[in-house]
Amino acid sequence: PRKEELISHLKAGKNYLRNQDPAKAFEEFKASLEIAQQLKDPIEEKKAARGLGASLQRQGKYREAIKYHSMVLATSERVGEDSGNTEAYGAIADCYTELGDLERAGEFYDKYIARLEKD
Amino acid sequence: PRKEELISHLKAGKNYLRNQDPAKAFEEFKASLEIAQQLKDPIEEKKAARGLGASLQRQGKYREAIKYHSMVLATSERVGEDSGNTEAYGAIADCYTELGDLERAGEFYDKYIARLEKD
Amino acid sequence: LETVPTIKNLRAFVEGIRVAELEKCFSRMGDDIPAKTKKAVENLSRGIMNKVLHGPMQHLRCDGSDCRTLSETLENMHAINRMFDLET
Amino acid sequence: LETVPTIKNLRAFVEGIRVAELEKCFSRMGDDIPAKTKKAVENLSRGIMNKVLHGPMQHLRCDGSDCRTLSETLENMHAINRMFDLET
Repeated sequence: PRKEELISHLKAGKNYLRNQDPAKAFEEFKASLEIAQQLKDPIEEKKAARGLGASLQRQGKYREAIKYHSMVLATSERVGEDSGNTEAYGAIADCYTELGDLERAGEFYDKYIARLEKD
Repeated sequence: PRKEELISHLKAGKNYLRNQDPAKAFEEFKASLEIAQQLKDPIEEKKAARGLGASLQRQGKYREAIKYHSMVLATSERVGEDSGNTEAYGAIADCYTELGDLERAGEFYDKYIARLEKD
Repeated sequence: LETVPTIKNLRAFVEGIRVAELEKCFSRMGDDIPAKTKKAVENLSRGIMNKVLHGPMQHLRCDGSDCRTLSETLENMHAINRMFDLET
Repeated sequence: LETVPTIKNLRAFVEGIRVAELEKCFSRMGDDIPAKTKKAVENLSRGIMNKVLHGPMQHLRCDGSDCRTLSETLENMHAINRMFDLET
């Protein structure tokens, strides 16, 4: 039941993103992140964090977006399961590019590129 | 029942292609082409013709392969339904490239490229 | 015309990726995949491949009227050969 | 470093194609797509995209030791910008 609630927030968030409403998407992903943390469900936690990052990017809030994308990496590290890391490296690099920090962007793109051939 | 036979020949042909046995694949596609023609089923006829073309290409028989890939185009023309044409244009062009006829290959690649953005 | 073999090689390269990923996908989906699903997934893989290839393929051809220069087309060819490691 | 924005733009371009084709695919598959199927199809779309991008992306970076020359990297960048129409 809690898990279902979590899933439905994630779905709603994705829909808002698709319909160009990143502010509402942010709220949905925020709610799903809280539930995922309570349930100690790292996979869903990463999905929520990725959604939060994407929502902030769409609003031009690149610094905050980096925080959430980095949370994906930290969660992967913690649980020893790296799904979502390729996308997170790419997204963080995109944010640094937008902020004009091409040096940092390049470092994250290198990590992203190194993972492209894996599954 | 005849249709099921047809489908199972197509499947077997694909498997032989995957397992690098184009000669056996050719026999299977040949059998499916005959049934498709008897059943007057243009969609399956095109799949069989495409398989025959691919089997011949793998054996280096590019001239014969062109005949079967062209059959896909002719069938499309006849029934007014153009599924498989993009792939057929590309495959014919590949064959002409192998035969060293780059002029002709270019013409078919142009038709192929013109269709890439469509569905 | 020098670019024609590159078109063939690029097509073959991307088709190889497409087929490999498609088989991986079907094996993950288990047995008894509905025909409709199978067809939709095949179309997806072709759709991505064709739309990604469209730009590069166009820029490897140079015969029409509103066309880029020959030297630019050759530069595109060299870059593609390098980037996709297509040297024959 | 000049090539960094091109990496971002190329990523965004291909991601746009991927998402559009994925939605088309799901809508063709109808309602009630099993979760396993959905995941396999998402992985397929990412797999194709990542493997196709790998070569070009590598050839847009030039910092390591065994690396292509700067001028070659810039040529790659110009070709990609042209071919995918990425000018910002």
